[in-house]
Amino acid sequence: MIVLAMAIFPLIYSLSISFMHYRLIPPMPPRFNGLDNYAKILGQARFWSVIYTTSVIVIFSVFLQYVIGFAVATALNAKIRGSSVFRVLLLMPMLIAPVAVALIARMILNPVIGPLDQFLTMFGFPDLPFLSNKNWAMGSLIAVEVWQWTPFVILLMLAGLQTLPRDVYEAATLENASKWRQFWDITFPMLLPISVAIIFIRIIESFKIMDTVFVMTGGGPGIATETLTLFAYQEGFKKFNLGYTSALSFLFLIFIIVIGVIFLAIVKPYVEKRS
Amino acid sequence: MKIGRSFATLGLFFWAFITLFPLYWVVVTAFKAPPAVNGGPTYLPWIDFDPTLQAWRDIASGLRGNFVGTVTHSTLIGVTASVLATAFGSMAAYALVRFPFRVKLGSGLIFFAIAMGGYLVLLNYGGLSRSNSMLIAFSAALVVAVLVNRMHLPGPIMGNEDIVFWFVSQRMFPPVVVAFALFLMYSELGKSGLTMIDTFWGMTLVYVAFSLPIVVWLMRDFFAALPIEVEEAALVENVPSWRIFVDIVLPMSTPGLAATFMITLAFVWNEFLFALFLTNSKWQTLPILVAGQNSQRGDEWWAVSAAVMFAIVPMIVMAAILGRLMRSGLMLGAIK
Amino acid sequence: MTNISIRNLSKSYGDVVVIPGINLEIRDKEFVVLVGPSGCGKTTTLRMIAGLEEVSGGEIWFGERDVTNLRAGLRNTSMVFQNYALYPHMTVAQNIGYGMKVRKVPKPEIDKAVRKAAQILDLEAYLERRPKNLSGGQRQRVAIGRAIVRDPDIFLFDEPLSNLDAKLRIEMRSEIKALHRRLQTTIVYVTHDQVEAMTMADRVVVMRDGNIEQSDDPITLYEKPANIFVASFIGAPSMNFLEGTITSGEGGAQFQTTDGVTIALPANKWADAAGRPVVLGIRPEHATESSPTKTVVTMLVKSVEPLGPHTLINGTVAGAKFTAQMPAGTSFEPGESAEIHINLDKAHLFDGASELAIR
Amino acid sequence: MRSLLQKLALGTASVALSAGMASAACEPNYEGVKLTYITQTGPYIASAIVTAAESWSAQTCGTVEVVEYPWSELYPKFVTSLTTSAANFDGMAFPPAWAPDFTSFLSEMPAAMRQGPDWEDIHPTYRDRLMVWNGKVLSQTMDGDLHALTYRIDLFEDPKEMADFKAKYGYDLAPPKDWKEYLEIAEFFTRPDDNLWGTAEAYRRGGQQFWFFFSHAASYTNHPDHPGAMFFDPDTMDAQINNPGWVRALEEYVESSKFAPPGSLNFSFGEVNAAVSGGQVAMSIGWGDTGVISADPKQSKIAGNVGSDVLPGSTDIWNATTNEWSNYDEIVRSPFMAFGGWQAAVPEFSSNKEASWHFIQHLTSPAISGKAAVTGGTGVNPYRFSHANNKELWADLFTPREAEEYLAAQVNSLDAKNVALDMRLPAYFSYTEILEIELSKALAGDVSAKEALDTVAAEWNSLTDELGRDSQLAAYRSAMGL
Repeated sequence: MIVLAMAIFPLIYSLSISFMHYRLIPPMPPRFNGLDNYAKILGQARFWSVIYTTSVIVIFSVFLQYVIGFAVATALNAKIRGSSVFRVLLLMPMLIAPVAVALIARMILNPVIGPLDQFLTMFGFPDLPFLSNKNWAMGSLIAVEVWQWTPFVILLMLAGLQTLPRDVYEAATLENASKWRQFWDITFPMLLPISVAIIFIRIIESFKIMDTVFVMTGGGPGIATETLTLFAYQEGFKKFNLGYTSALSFLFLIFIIVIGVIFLAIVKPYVEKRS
Repeated sequence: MKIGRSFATLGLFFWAFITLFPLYWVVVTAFKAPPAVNGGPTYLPWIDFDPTLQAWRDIASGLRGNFVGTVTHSTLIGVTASVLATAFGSMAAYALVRFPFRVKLGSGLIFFAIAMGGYLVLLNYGGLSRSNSMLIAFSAALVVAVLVNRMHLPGPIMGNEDIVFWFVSQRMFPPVVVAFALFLMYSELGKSGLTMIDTFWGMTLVYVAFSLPIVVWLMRDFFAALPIEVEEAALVENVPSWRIFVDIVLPMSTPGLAATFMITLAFVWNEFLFALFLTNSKWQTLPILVAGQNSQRGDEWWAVSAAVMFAIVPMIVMAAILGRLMRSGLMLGAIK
Repeated sequence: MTNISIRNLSKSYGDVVVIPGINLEIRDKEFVVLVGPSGCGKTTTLRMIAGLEEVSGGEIWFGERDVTNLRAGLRNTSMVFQNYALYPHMTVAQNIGYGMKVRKVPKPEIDKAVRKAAQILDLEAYLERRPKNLSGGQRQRVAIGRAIVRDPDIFLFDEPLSNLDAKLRIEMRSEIKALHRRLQTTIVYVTHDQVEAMTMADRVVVMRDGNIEQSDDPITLYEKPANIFVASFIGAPSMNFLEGTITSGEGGAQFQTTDGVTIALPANKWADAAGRPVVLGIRPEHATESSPTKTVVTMLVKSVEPLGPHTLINGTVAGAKFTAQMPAGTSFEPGESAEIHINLDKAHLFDGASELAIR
Repeated sequence: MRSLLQKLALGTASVALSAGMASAACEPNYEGVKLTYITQTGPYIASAIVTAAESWSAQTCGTVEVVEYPWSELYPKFVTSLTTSAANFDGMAFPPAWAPDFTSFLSEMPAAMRQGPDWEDIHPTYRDRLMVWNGKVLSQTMDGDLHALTYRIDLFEDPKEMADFKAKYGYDLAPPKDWKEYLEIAEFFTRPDDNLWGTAEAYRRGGQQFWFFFSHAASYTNHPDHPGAMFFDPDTMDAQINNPGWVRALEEYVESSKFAPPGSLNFSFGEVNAAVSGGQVAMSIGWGDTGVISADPKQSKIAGNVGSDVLPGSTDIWNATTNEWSNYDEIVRSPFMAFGGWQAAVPEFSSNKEASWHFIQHLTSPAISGKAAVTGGTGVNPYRFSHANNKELWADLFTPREAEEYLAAQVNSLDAKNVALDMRLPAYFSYTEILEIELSKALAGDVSAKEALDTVAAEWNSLTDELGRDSQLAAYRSAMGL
């Protein structure tokens, strides 16, 4: 009951003020203004820019997380010596606070004191603008997301892999199917349902990416790497433009649900074909 | 076969390097003196820089904030919240797996309409405070919705799957707004005499509430994978439901519980925004302090690294302990 | 004193009717086996008796008690599951004693009961082991032990032996039978293995598609199957069926298969069935090298299975699949024709339309 | 520690306080009083408060608990706490730029504190301008902040460099007097092959970027005859930020980034300090911290060679009233009071206002603050005459020459006739966010300086309208001391 109240109150509260003009700084009394907030947001180039940025980060990073995570999980599952040690070690990034991860990333990517620049300079690529060029900054953000959350995919895919029956593989081996074919014909289809669940969770969580961007690029250069939640954060906690922020949040919610439903709709036929 | 395996090993080592190098970097940086950091990258202690304990001495002396206090707070709140969330979430997940629920969409909508409408009306016209109007509107909505659910209603009926989806969709809402709304709610509760801000239970409750969706989502899958016969065996023996859950279901899902507990604890341990708004002096948590090392006057990487290590090490220790639990082959003997 | 009375019991999941409605009386201390192919509703029936499945219609009575809507735990039954369903985190002793512990039976009593059960089931050496360290047969015995200490009114077994290897299965069969003699408790036992059913049961209930096809003691079932389904299900190898009609000719009635093979019938036998399509059923053991009725059919041999005591030959008679049981040492080559003697005294005749036995 | 403090105390003008400290405990008696102070996570500022709290405790028997929040979250924390009165803290340390959003929740400084030698000892730029809001003193400066120039003496006085420079540019190599020289010197020293660059400034969005830009702009837009007209027209509240003075400043700010180390577009002030103390740049502009950090051999590779000077100036200043450049014969220095230091204040809802103000008085007393100013890591820079006058204090930190230049740069900036005040306005973050975004775009080369500033001006004006032009104007005039 309490839990329900806590979960629902924020929803109700913010829905109600999303129809108001309400600023805490400078103090202004709330004033009902209908859909003005929504109209204003939808008409703002910045909103579409952050939608685009966030989507790009989410799509690329979740895709890479899944591919790498799946590959690593498969490798771990292959009973390689020391894989139990790997298992714990490889999970570590997801246990670290995103703020801390972003700080670490800034340290590594620092063009002057960071090791990565020195490493790449040895290969003849000095002074890459990791965080100060638009495209590089996006790439860096995606890389950090992948670094932190691939372990999540590894963990769950590994759990999934362990549920697969061994005899199917034995049967396939007898039929002289290559490892590669076995993977595509058995492993991948059988893990499709759990894969969908994992990707779905990652999409939802990735859309909320904020700390990483905030610490690494601050949304810059310009607004090139600004994400939805960072935008909402700036509006909400720097400007205390609460009505606007709430409206933004609801658009955000709608957007995620749309993306989620589209994703599920796309993969559904494939999943159902399996079961 | 052999080639494939060494290939996989090679790939693993490569990924392990990518994973571990940044962590190694944190560790060595935490023992560097400022010039060893600012002068360009240095890699090996004693060889290309002289390790120093300065950053740790700063932390120990309290110069960089109250680490002992925040670690204690984080541990207490994190463990309690994770235990409670895992407990409640498991129960809910178990119920959702084993018992079919049917909630009519209509009654859900009615609940929301009354809760929201009632809240707004009472707040703006009823002259009540936020907490009171919310409490009243909320209880009324719940009662009406439960009653309505028994009647015949047009519209689709939501089954367990939909309930779970609704649960998880809570996680979709941007935390920024949620944090502020919760802060408002807590401060109103504080005015009506129930201090929630900056209290142990206030924080714990928030974390329980916001960990539940993930716990339910994860535990649901684990419970669904359990052989139902084992529970039926107990059912036939006239074991009460709660004892089946406690004595049989929970022990059988130890690996899942361990994983879930770990994920929950990691979430609570690292959570930042709620902690920022809902704590002051008494129950400030570690992430606030770690984030604070990224100060306005510049990044003192040695201090940041030491602080980050403070935050990571307990998690790693716990991961190692729980990792053991997660690998247990307990299920083997249950069936077949 | 527990007899079970099942009245008009039905079960459906949404629109899917699994059991349209069955009636069954089980006497006190009777060992009843529900048998049938998978999906026939036998397990569902058992689970409804146990209370693990809600009843869609009808009633279940245990003696004077209406248990139709009573929850499982209050029916005082014990159930042994196909997958053993042991509590993996408890030792053998804890597994067996858990139910008593929940019922707050004093510890010494639990220990005593556990030891007694272990003794009966030869489990004494394993009491402190966890299920995963036991063999399949031992696990099954633990599951049974758990059921015994309950001292139930009714024992329910859900295909308990299907996960065991053949040798163990035969051993456990007699153990369960011995147990029944010793405990004198009503047992309802579900299996898809007709041999298991025949060897163990006081009475076998053959089910198909949610209906009871026949409910009789094993010998009756074997000798007087009520219909084609029961006839084919009971007995191994399965009964041979020849479709055709009975015509009355000179020298008495004869059976004529659809593609023209004629078998003369003994005088007056089945004469009243003349004129309609029928199915003649002959068990392989009644199709052999000689027969009192001197009826001979020609069989096209396809394969030969020397089993030791006798040799089975598979092939076709009049286009229909046919198996004959010949004495040991008989040799045929696939492709040959064989003269098979059928004992028509032991043959069964079924109505072609209703599939019911014609006696 | 104790004896050091006493020695310090004797060396300063503060007689009353040192006497109090030396005498018996609990004077005044605040036994049982527990003050809660909120500020950013240490050590900067927070450690100064913690240290002062120890001596205050010893003196008054009261206790002070310091609660620290990350810098980036401090503002929202204050706003939410103040507007809902949810938190129960007794004091807060914050930058003056935020003050306009807080003033209605702050208590006024007790009159007794606003007199006497300690009061007169505070530099008037702080005392009479930044601490005052609508004629009331609502806060006490506890840290002085302004931008100054830091340069490497070893490079600037190297005979070969000097000769080369003279040959190339035709004048002597010395700390730049105007921004043209600044850029030329930066260009001269930009030698990527030697891991040396000309200058470093903060260019990162959310990384104190706009203050550096303001430092450039002050020289062209802070007109001596029209005080307070730098950011907005003090009569109409129209944004001035796209006038030719500002555009020129932005062009030069963008230009300077080309002579900064790689990746500098992502530099916050922290990276600037790292670059300076790591010996990668010939000079930089920024707050006093740069000098303190660079002079510390434990943190710096250029210790002993840290030169300081006032920010460059200009002979041309845009006159926004007449819409033309005013030309001066001599270079006019318009040192910029970037950020304006940290201030301490007592919220109106505190239940220990008297004790809290007493603690602030203690914290900012010449003895305590003098010690803090020369302690690395406190983040406290000079804001009292006594801080700068007592050069012995600085001897531990700097070489004599370094100390002299450092203090001169600080004092001369504060004393400069045309000192430029930082922008202070309600909804400060809404204004600076707009600016930061456009600055980033201009730095990235996506838009020209003029386009960027035109956008800023337009959005500032519409923001001002949304927030209420009259109230914003009144607040702005008050902030600029008009």
